[in-house]
Formats: sequence, C-alpha cells, structure tokens
Amino acid sequence: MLAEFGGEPPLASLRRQLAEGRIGRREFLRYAVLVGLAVPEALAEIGAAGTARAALPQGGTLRLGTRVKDIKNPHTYSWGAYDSNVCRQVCEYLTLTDHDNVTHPWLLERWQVSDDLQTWTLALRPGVKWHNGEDFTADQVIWNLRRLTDPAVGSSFLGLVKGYLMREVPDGTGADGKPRTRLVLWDAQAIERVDAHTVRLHCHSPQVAVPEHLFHYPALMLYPGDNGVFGPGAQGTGAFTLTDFEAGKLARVRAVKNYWGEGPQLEAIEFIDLGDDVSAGISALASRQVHGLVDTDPMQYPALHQIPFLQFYQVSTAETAVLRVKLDAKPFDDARVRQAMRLGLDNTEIMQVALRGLGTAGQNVHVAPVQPDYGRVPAVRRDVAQAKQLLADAGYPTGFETTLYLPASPGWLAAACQAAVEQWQEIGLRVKLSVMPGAAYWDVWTKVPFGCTLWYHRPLGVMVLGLAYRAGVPWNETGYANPAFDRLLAEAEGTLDAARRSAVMAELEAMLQADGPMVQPLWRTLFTFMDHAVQGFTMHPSQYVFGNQLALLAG
Amino acid sequence: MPAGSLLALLARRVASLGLTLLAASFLVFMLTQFSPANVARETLGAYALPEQVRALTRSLRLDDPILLRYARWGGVLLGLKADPLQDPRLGLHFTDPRGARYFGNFGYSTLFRAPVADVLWSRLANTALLGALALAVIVPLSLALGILAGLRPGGLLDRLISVSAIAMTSVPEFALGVILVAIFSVALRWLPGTSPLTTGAGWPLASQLVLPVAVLAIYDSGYVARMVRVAMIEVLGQPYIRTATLKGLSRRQVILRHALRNAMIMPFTVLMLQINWLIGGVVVTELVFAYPGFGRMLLQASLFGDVALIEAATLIALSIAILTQLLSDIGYWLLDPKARG
Amino acid sequence: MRVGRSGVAFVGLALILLWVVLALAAPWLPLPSPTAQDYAAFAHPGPSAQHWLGVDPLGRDTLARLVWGARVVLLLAPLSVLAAYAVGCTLGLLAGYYGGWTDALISRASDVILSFPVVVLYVILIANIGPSAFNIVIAVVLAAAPGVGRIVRGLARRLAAQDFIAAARLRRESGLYIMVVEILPNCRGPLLTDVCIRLGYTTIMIGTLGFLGLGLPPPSPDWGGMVQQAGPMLTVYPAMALIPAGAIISLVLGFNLLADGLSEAP
Amino acid sequence: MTALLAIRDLRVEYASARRPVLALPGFSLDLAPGESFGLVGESGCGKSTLLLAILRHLGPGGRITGGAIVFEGQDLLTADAAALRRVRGGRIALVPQEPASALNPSMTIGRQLMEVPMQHQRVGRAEARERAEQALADVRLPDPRGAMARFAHQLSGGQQQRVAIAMALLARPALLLLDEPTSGLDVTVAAAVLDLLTALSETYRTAMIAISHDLAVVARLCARIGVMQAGEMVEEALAATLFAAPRHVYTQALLAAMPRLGGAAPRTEAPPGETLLDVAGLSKSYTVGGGRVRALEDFALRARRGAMVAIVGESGCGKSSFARVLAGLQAADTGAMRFAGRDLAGRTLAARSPREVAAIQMVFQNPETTLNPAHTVGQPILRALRKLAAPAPLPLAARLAALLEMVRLPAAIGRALPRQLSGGQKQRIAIARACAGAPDLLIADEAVSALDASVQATVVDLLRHIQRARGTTILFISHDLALVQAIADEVVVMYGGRVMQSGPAARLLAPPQHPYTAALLAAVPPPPGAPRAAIRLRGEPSDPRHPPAGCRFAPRCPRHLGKLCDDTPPPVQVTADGGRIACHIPLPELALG
Repeated sequence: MLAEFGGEPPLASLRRQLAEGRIGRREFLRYAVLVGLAVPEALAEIGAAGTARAALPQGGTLRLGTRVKDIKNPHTYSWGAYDSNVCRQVCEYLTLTDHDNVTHPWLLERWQVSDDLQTWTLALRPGVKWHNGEDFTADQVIWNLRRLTDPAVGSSFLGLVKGYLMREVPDGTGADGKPRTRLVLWDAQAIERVDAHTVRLHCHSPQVAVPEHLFHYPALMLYPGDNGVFGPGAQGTGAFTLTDFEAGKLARVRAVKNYWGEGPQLEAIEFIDLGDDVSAGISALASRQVHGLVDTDPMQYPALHQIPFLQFYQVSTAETAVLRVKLDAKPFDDARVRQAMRLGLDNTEIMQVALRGLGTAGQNVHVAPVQPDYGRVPAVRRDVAQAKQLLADAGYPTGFETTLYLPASPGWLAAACQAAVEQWQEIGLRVKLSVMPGAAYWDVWTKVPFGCTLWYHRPLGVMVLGLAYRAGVPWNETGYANPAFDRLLAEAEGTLDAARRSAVMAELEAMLQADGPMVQPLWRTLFTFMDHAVQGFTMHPSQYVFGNQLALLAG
Repeated sequence: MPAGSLLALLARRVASLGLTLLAASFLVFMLTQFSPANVARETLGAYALPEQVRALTRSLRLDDPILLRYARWGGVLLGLKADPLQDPRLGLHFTDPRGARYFGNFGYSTLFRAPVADVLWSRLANTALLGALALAVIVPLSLALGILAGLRPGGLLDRLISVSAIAMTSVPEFALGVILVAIFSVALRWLPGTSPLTTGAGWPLASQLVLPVAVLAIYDSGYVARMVRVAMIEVLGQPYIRTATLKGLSRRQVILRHALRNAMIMPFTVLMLQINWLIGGVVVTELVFAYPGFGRMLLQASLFGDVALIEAATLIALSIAILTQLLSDIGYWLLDPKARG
Repeated sequence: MRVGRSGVAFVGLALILLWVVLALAAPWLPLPSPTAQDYAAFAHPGPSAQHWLGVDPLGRDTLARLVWGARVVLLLAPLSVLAAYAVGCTLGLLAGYYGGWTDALISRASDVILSFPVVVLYVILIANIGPSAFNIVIAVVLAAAPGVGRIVRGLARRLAAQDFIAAARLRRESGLYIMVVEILPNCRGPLLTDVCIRLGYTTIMIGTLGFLGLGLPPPSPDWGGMVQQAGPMLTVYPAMALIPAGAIISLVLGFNLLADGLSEAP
Repeated sequence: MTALLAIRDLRVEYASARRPVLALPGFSLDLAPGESFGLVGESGCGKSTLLLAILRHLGPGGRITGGAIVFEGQDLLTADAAALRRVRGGRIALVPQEPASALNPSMTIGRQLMEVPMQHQRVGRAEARERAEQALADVRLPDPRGAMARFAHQLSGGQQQRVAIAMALLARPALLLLDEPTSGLDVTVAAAVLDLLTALSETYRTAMIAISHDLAVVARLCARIGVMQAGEMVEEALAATLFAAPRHVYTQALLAAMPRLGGAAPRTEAPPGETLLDVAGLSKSYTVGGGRVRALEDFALRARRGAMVAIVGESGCGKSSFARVLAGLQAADTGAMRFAGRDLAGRTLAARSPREVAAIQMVFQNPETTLNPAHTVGQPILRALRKLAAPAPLPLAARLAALLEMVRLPAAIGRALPRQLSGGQKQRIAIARACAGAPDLLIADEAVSALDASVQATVVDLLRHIQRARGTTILFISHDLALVQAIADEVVVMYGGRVMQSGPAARLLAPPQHPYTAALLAAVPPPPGAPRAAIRLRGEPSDPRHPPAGCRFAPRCPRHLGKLCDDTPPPVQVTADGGRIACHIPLPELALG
C-alpha cells in the first residue's frame, strides 16, 4: 500500500506532481478524492466540470438477466456482481468507486485523513433516512463496521482491513494441539464515535485505500434492527425496496418515494435468473425478455453484437488469468523452463481465442496498463526456437508431460488454457487439462503444481503484486520468494511520486518477465449489452449496477 | 379376492416405497462422498481465508463420519431431532419458518442458503406444469400415431409413421432444443428463446411453455408411439380379433370394440413410466430454456454438492416414480380383467 | 413389407458404418488436428475450402473434431454398453436361474436403481465422481445394468422352466454351465435389439453429459460438448451447433433404425 | 336338395420368403343342409386353411388364387364386404380352436355374445341379453346369468369352449365350422363337449364341418369323413365305411395308429424282475398364488425291473410332479422312494450320486422345448455321454451314432439344429439323450401326447423296443387311458394328487373299477357303431388349492355316496387280481358298474 507520501502532506504532494506534469489528471483526481478532496473541487482543480445529467424518462420496469443467488446475509456476500447487485439497490455504501476508478463519498458527505494516513474521519451525509423515516446515524455505521470486522460473521471485508485495523490474539489450542489465534480490532477505540454523524477510524498502520475498502461489496450499511439479515421488506437507505425474492428465479425491487439522492427514474427492477447456460442469456436478450445482462461471456459477443436493438458497453480492467507454476515443483523449478513456457505462447492469439478480442494481450507481468502504477516494459514475442533451446538446456530436449488444473468457471479460462496447451505442443510441452468444479479448485489453488487462476480487477498494480508475489503471503500461490523483488515492491508501495514509482514498477515487471512463476497472457475487457431503451448505464469494472441512475425509454 | 389383491398390492408398494427410499437415500449420500465440491469453500467464496473455510466446515459438521451425517440427516428428515445447522450460535442465519424440528424437514440447502422446503416445492410445481402439459401432448399424439401405424403394419402410413417416430426419438433433447430455438426464436421470432416464467417482457406464459413442451413431447412421443404400434399389431394378431371379424363385425367395430382396449393395456404402463422419464427429461430441457424448475435445480445442486437438496430432490423424484408405478398398477388392474383375478 | 423394413435397417447400418469407417480412418484422413486452432479461420468460422464444415468457437476444424469425436463415442458407447451387459447378464442369469433369495436380493436392488429417473442418476453420478471416460463407463453400467438384468432375468426364468434345462440338470451340468451355455445363447435374439437401442440411448446420454458440461475434459472432441460450446453462436453461425447435433442424431438414428430392423426381422 | 355349400377346385397360397406355398392345390367339397362332414389330417395338412378360406379370412400372406365357394347360392369369393359380413357369424359360424385366446380377455362374456344377435338380427340390447343368456343355458353352462358378467379367464377351458359354441350358434347359422373342438381339453371334459355338439347338431339340424387331427373325434361328430394329406382329400367315405374298410394307405396308417381299448399289444414276455422302484406315502406340495397346492398326497407305486408302468390322469392330477420328484428335479416333502434299495425321496440331483443320476433319466412332454434351440441336436447327447455314461473304448462320435441308430435316426442328424427337425424326430433325440447314460429307469412324461397319431405310434414302439431290448424300466405318463391300457404292464390312475386305482393294465377294463377309471374309459370315443358309454362327469376338477376333505374325486363322482365321500378319505381296497382301488363303495358294488 501507499505507506507514506514522503513526509509531505498527501494533497500538497499530489498538487505538486500534477503541476509538474508527473501525474495525469485522472490519477490526480483519483488520489485527491481518496485523501479527502471533494469530487467537484477536485474536478475544478483539474479544470473539468461535472457533466450535467440529461433529463431522463420516468417509470418502467427494468429487467436484467443474471444469476439470482441467496442474498440473505449481505455482510458475507461472495459473488460481487450477483448478490450485491440486488442489495445495492436497497442498501448503500459509505463510498462509491465509479467506473473511472474514482471513489466518491456516498452515504458520507466527506472524509478527512491525517497526514500520517492513520486516522480517518468520516462525516455522514445529513438528511439520509431509512425507508421507515429514521435518521441514518453514526451508531448505525459503527454497528455495521463492528459486525463486518467480527470474525464470527465471516465477511471478506475482514481480509481487506486485517492489515491496519485488526490484530491476532491467542485463542487456546486447536484439535491438533497447535495454538490457535483469532482476529480482533487492534484497539477498543479503533472505531470511534465522534458525534451522532461522525465516525473516526484509527489504524495501526498507514492506509490510503480506506475509502475504496468501504465500497467493498459486503460493506453495505444495513439497518441494525434487521440483525444483518436482508430480505423482502428489509430496511435500507437506497432508492429501492425489495418486494419479491426467489433464489434461482427472480428478485424484484420497487422504487421508494423520497429517496435522499438523485433518482430513481425506474419504477422497478427485476433480476431474472437465466442459469449458467450462456445461450440462455442470448435467447433472453434476443426475445427482449430482459433488457440487459449483468455478466457476459466472451462467447456471447458475436450473437449479441448482431442484435440491432442492443447497445454495447465495455470497460478495460485488470482482470486476468494466470497460468502459474509452483516454484518448488519439478520441472518448474528451473527458470529456463518457465521462460520457455512464456516464449512458447503468443499472448495476443490466446487473448483473441479466449476473449474473442475483448481484451488486450498480457506481458506476463500481472500489472495492467489500465492500472495507474503500470511501468512500461517491452512487449513479449513468441519464439519457438528459443523456447526449445531453453528446454533442451534445462534437460528436456523432447519437452515433458504435465497436467494443468483449472476451475470450470468462468468458461473463458478453459478456452485460454486450451489455446495455450495447443501452442505449447509446438515446443514439446504435452499438457493435459484437468477441469475442476470451482469450489474444488479454490480449495487447492495455492497447492497444485500447475494451475490457472483467475485474478479479479484491482485498482493498483502494487496491490496485486503484494497479494500474489511477495514472499510468504497467504495468496502467494507460486511460492515466489525473491528478496530483491520484495524490497523493490516495498519501495513502490511507499512511493507517491508517479514517475519514480512507474520506474520501480517497470523493474519489478522486468523481474517477473525474466524469472517469474507464471504466464499471464491476457487482460479482460468487461462488456455487456443493454437494450437501447436503457438510459444512464455505464459499464462498471466490477459489473455493479446502480439502479437510481438508470431509466427506460418508453416503448 | 379382487379387492383383497388390490389392497395387498398397495401394501406391498408402500413397503417397497419405504425400502427403496431408504436404500436410495443412502446410495446418494455415499455418492456425494466422492464429490470434489467443498460446500464450505463454495459458501464463503474463492477468497475466504483457509481458517474461515475450516471454521465453517466445523460449523456445518462436514468433517463428521459419513454414517453419522447420514443418521443425523435421517433424524432431521423424520422430525426426530432439530436441524443442527439452525443453531443460532453458528451464526449461519439458517432459520426455517416451520421450526427446526418437523417431519419432512429436508434441512438447509447450502446452495440457495434457504430451507430446502422453501426452494423445492415451487420448482416442483413449475416442473409439474411442464410435465403435465408435455404428457397432455404425448398421450394423444403417441396414441394416435401408434394406432394409425399399427392398423396396417407394413403399409405406407405405417412406414411413414414408424420412421418418423424413430427419427423423433433419435434426436437428443439438447439438440432438439437448439434446433427449435434456431427455427422459432432466432429465425422466425415467433416464440421466446427462454422460459423464465415471468411475463414482464410481453411474452405470455403460454408462449414460454411451447418450446419446452415441444422438446419433451417430440422426443418422447416417438418412443411411446412405437410401443403403441407394437401393442396394436400384437393385439390385431390375436385370435379373438379373428373371432370378432368372423362374427361379421365391420373392421371399424372390431378395432373400436375389441382391439383398442386390449391394445391400451401395455402402452398404459409405458405412458405411466413416461412420468418417471419426464422428471429426468426436464433436466436438459429446463437448462436449455432457463426454466425455473426442478430439473435445473437438481443439476445445480449436483454440480454444487448440495447434499440436502440432492437428497430431497432424489427422494421426491423416486417417490413420484414409485407412486406412478402404483398408479400404473391400479390402472392396469382396472384395464386388464386378468389382473383382477 | 419385409423388404421395406430391412431397407430401413440397412440405412441404419449404413449410418453406423459411415461413422465407424470415418473414426477408424481418422489418423489417415487429410484432416487438421482436432485441437489445432486456426487463427485465420477464427473470424470467419463458416464452411470454407480449408474447413469444409467450418471451425468451432476456438477455431478448430469441425470436421476433424467430428471424426475424432466419433472415435470417442464409438469407443465409449459400445464399451460401456458391453460392460453394462456383462454385469447385467450376470445378475439377470443369477436371479433368473436360481430364483429365491438370490432373485429377491438382485431384483430389489435393481428396482431401487431403476426407480431413479435416468438422467438424474447420470447427473448425480458424474457430478460426484467426476467426468472421465472411465467414469462414464461406470455410470452407464450402474444405470443400464439393472435394466439389462431385468430383461435377462425374465428370459432366464422362462428358459429355466423349459425342458432342455431340466435335461441339462439331469446330466449333472453345473449351474454355471447351464447359465452360460444353455441359457445365455438363447437370450441373443431379444438382447440384440436391446443392445442397439441401448447403444443409441448411450450415445444420447454421452452427448447429454457433454452438453451439461459433464462430458470428457477439454480439449477432447466431444459431440455434446461441441453443441454446447457452439450454442451461443447459434444465431450467428448456426452450422457450428447444428452440424455436431446432426452427427449425434445420425448415429443415434443409425442405432435405432438397426434396432427396429432387427426387431421386425423374423 | 341343392348343396348348402359347394367348394370347387379351391386353391389357396401363402406368401413366403422364396416362393408362394400352395396350401390347398384344388379342394372340392359338397355339403347338404344339415349334413355333418369331418375332416381329419395331421397338423399342417391344410384343414384349418380350408375353414378360414370358406370365411374368406386367411391371415396375412394368405390368398385364394382359384376356384369357387358357393354358399346358399352365392359365390363367397366374389361377395362384397357387406355380404361377407352378413355371412360371417350370421350364416356361417366358426367355433375356434383354443377358446381361451379366441375370446376377448377384456370384454365380458355377455357383451361378446350379445354382439352376435345385435349384429345379425338387429335386436335391441335387452333382447340380445336374453338370447345370449338362453344360448349359454343351451350349451349347459352352469349359472348362465352369472357367466354373462364374467371374463373369459374366469372360466375353465371346458366352459370357454361352451361359450364359444354358444356364440357360434346364437345367430342360428346354416353352417357351423368346428376347428379342433376338443384340443386342449381334458379327456373327460372333451367327451362332454362332444356330447353337447352332437346333441346340438341334432336339435338345430345345422350343417357342420369339423376338423381334427384325431380321427376318433370327427368320427364321433360326423357321418361323413374326409382324410386330408398335404392339402388334398385322399379319401372320403361314411364314417362306418372308413373304419371298416379304409382304402387309402394313409387312412389305414391313421387307423392303425389309433389306440383302441382292449386292443392290447403283446405284453412283456420277460418274467417279472425284482422290484426296482418302491414308492410309498410320498407327498409334495407347492405354494401357488398364495395357496398351497398338494400335488402329491400319499402317493404309492411299485415298479419291477424291465416293466412298463403307466401313470394316467388328467392335467393337474400330480403325475408330472411325481416324475420330477423321481428324477430328482425336486425333492419330496415326505414319504419314501426306494430305488434299487436306496431312498431318494428327499434327495434332489445335487444330493444324488453320479450313478444314481444316470440311472433315472427322463423324456419330456414338449418336443418344442426339450432341445436347446441354440445348440445342435447332437450336443446334449454328447454331453450326456461325457457326463453320465460309463467310460467306453469307442470314440464319442461312434457312440453318438449308435444312440442315434437306436432311435432310428441317421447319424448325420446330430449336426442339425432343433428347428430343422420334426416333432417326432425331436422326441427321438430326447430319448437318445436320456438313454446315453444307460439308465435303469426311463421316465416318459407325456412324451408322445404332442405328436400326431402316426408319429405317436412309432415313438411308443421305440420306447417299447428300448424296454425290451435293454431291459429298461419305463415309467410312462399319459392322459390317454386307451394308449396306456394298450402298452403298459401296470397302470396307476391318479386324480387330484392321489392314486384312485392301480393294478395290472389288463384288469382296468373290467369291473370292479374305480368310478373315475370308468369315466375315463367312457370318455374314449368308440369307433362308429360301437355302443356309447353313458358315464359323464359333472363339472371340472376343483381348485387344487381347496381340495375336498374326503375323496378328491367326490365332487364329480357319478356314484357319489354323500357326506361320507365328502368328508372321509376313502379306504384302499385290494381286488382279487392284485388291483388296488381307493373308494368308499365296496368292491362287490363297484363290480356292478
């Protein structure tokens, strides 16, 4: 994480960098609002004005095709796009990260951060009311945050804030005789009530991404009276209320009167379960049974692209598939083998096949050009002859046989793997595919010698590198342990100077290109199609739907 | 003796129902042992920490020996003990409005995170609708085709019907679904391509049912029609048909009075068996048309490893199968005087 | 009349033989590898001079995949039906010849399995033990053997009551000899038709499993999987799904027509 | 008087795979009103085809290719469909073979009968019901009203045949066609049906064509008889003339093969040997459909080495059960069965020594199921030689040839499949198979009853030859008392699982006889002109699951004494000449007949 801003107050540092032309306006905007500048002001500083919203039509029921899964326990949601999309219309977050990666206050009016990035003061937006007319208060926010950080609840929010809000305490011994620990807030006052509309977070280490974490999909602000359970009629502060719900079939939300914010224009939204068959989604859109799909598969693109009444929406992301090896497993322990594997692939072709062109080729570095801290590295080229030579040098003149494990969903992973396997044949790698049910794969994903792992979009490259390639961290699935890499990574995390940081990142990326534990062939462009009648939609990199911004043209 | 034999039959069937359900439920339970799916992991998502997964596994008691879990499941089903998953101390928020302990408690579906009873019945009703409509097409269609073909074995009409019937049964449901959607939804745009059973889009319910019913009916009618044809041919070759003809009855009278009823006995059983087939047949059809039914639910549950739901669905499917068998026995008893003794 | 019927059977046999010949000849046919991806054809997957039947969504030659897929189906379907017959005949003979407790035990166990809706049984089985060629054989054996057993049991019971069985017992033949030498050869007629029907049905089942995503792991060419993968392209490239669907239909039709011809023959 | 029916050069062909088969090459027949004509011939001679051709209803593939059938002045071959329907069932009615399958299983008897008057006499339901009931009364069916509401399977075979006759007569046809009217019926029941048909034809003066493989049956029914061979009528004569002076060699053979009471063949000349088989108090019961059936009760039998002992009785009397127990296919419940000094009663094949198994062999009833259709006919004989026969220096093939020669078959036939053999040949193979292990006792369980008369005679001859030449004891089981009486040394008469009478064959013919024996004898159709026996049995054998407490035969016994017979099992009385009779009626009284 951004550990420090080089002693300078963060906002001042950002302004200086912008003035010196070392960061772009978008990056300035993103960081400036993170450290507390209100969006309109930040826009004013970079000389842009918020675009006025065009008048939108009123009324209508929007129907979206998706999976309708259980939504009962919002704080434990695990499918970002599926379950939180329903609840998001009813309950809201303290902050909102938009499709441009800019985080805005939402239920907050504003936030302030201390210069050491350890104390965050969150001011609640006045006038926000629950559907039952009660005021939205600091006590309710604290109730929610405490619940989200309670290990017994099991929210994935805990993983995000673990590093700066939690600590481990001993908790007896387990059945195997080893001492057990559990996570608690690091300090009783870590979440402090300042007044009825202000909450303060005290972190034990600096953290710049707190506002982004507050938008993590389980971090919905629930009505304490509902005891953390969400269902039809549950309270919320949002523009809609849930009226019907049947898992696997349908969820329906209806607009409430007197919503505190803008909108809603729609009268209702229906989330219709179309199952896992990608063909069903096409049929439903073609028959105009739904107005749009929340999630799409690249295989759906050709058919949907052809339907005249649909509008295409897309956004480039840092979502990717990593074909990674375990560094302590033969033959992958030899850097020449790993290099040969990278040289054996044409990343562009793999992207073309697996994503049908809806993406960009990866450079085997797991830092995306769309991420602001990306450092430029040379493009990779397929070189069969050199790959063969490397394999021969490593003692595999005729290649070798191995098995690649991958989860069954999403389907494009298998497409990417099949394309890679086919290309590897040419350098003598005979790879068998073993497709596992998703749940089974995620149980062994850090253990299999050769696997294909899906990594979702994250706003910063350092976040990914820190999670996946730093020595000893839990999600380091490859066992990559490179002290030089870790040193540079720490430096990148602590550098707010964009140019310097990009240079450091380029070094890190070069290391991965040279002896990294994986091939990372592609970046995904998320896309969807919506009926032309749908107004106000933008593609969010996490496939979030904001119902209060949407409208339907009549007819 | 006739009424007694029917009662004895009923008693035998009920006993066999119980035994079959017991055996089958254990079989399915054993089978889920092999499942690679990890319910705790699936519940918590890909990025849950390993200790969270372990904790939930303990809470769900998924690490108990299989026999213990089976016994517990059986106890919960019979209402002998409370569903341990509903213990509020587990913090799973698993609550059943019917209470924690009642007869027929299939437990909690980990896939839908809802009581199985909440998930199961509405889907079963949807599938029953689909199945009933399919049957309403299959019965008259297959009888008409089979009888027409059986009247003149080897004739032009017979050959036409027989070959079409074979062709109909040779098209797998999923292929038929794809073909029908290509024709009627994509090319002609007459019918919706999916059947979510919501009418907001302007496709009436009836229009959503046409293609799924057609897939089930076309595949199955061919099969049943062939059975009816064989039965008809066999009956027409019986000496009593000759007796009837040689009584001076016209061909029409012979067929209507003497042949039809006897020719219905065998196909009746076959038709009842189709109910059993339909339960399985809907799996594919419901998947193709995104129909919110029992079959798709079962498929999801199987892929997910939702033991409670698989068990419930299996037992219900089996009960239906065995009850149909019973119905078919009773119908047979009514249709065939010989069965009455 | 018989000519017409046997004509139908001939068509069936021809359809099956066509696939058998293609499958056997696959390695020598001038076809691309069934897994090779043609990036040039990717944008225009329809039939062309290089790819007579077009390519699949991953740019692989459809004809090659059909032909190599035929090897899979034509190996798996007969193998699993054969295995189901081995088990089913054994059980049926034991139950039908010995009767009594043996019969009661085997029959009740078969009833349990036969009460399952077939597709449900396959789905639960494969979803739990995992999709692989071996497991498909296991599943077919478990699902089909009781049905075969029931037929064989009926035949065996009828045959066991015949005088030539009593005659065999009177010359002190063992039970094994009577079941295998005296009874089994006489089950041939009715079973031959059943074999064809089951082959057709197993072909459908293998296709269905592929379609449900429970087929052979990629990149093995799997007809049902081909239909499923091409499903989303249906509106744009209908041939991509309809051709493999047609392949399955033609093979199943072949088995069914042959079964029909065999059952009508004297 | 003009002919009622005139058939001229009728030619019927059946389509077949290769070329059409000529079933009737040119058949001619004239029949006067009220005249009865009987046609006799072996199976496949074309006699059924003739009946169906008259009604113009040949099954699939059958075609009339020439000739004329003029009935009541109308050529049926050119009649239109409506005219044909008027004739069928109205003017010409058929009593089909095997009424069990000729009656609609799912329609009540009443409705099936009512169809006839409703169709042909255009009467209403009520009237039709009345006529149908009357018709059932006319054929002497007990409880006609009750029978109207029943289904075919709820009636016994004899009752079904009466229903079929009633149905045929309902429309008062001018011509009645009888297709094997007694086949499949027990002898005593068949006799009653024949009585009925004779009486009816006398009452209604209906013309009749009766066909049968049994010369005695047509002789009993018809004044004029035709003998048919391969589609052609080889001889036609008045019944008495035919019997007295058969002209055609085929007719002579038929007559010679016909067993006649009293026409005893020479008995075994060999002196009676020691006792080979001694059975006493043997019982065997089965569970059938929820009830216990006592197939054998207190059964006793004694056979001396080299003798031919016959067991005679109607279906279900227990004779086959005994055969299976004796052969070791089933175990007896209680009793003793000493064979060559060792008790075999409780021991099935598995518990018998190889020698004991080889010693008792069996020839089965049905030639169609006695050989495995999947194997060559030589195979079971070879297996038997290998498994049962004592080692011999000769090669197996030679021993097979010898056995085939013994049953008068060419050695080459061993390589044939069963379907290429005739019924008689199959039974010979079965005999050869049974003799392969040189048995001491050969059981022939109804071994000839499914064969045509002439074939039957030769197979019987063969058995007697084996008996004499090899000294084999033969247990001959049959329902045909005439045959049994003619060939056996000793006879056991069974009814309902019990022995009614036993003794030397010759003494069966003369009183004192058991009443059942007398009835059986009376049921044998006598040659034309011979006096008819008057004894006829009431009803049919009772449900074996609920036998009467006393004498098994009591419910049907013409000399029934009352409660004593019903409640008390009869004592066994021994006659002067060694016969044993189980009856309450004292011997002197029984002797009065």
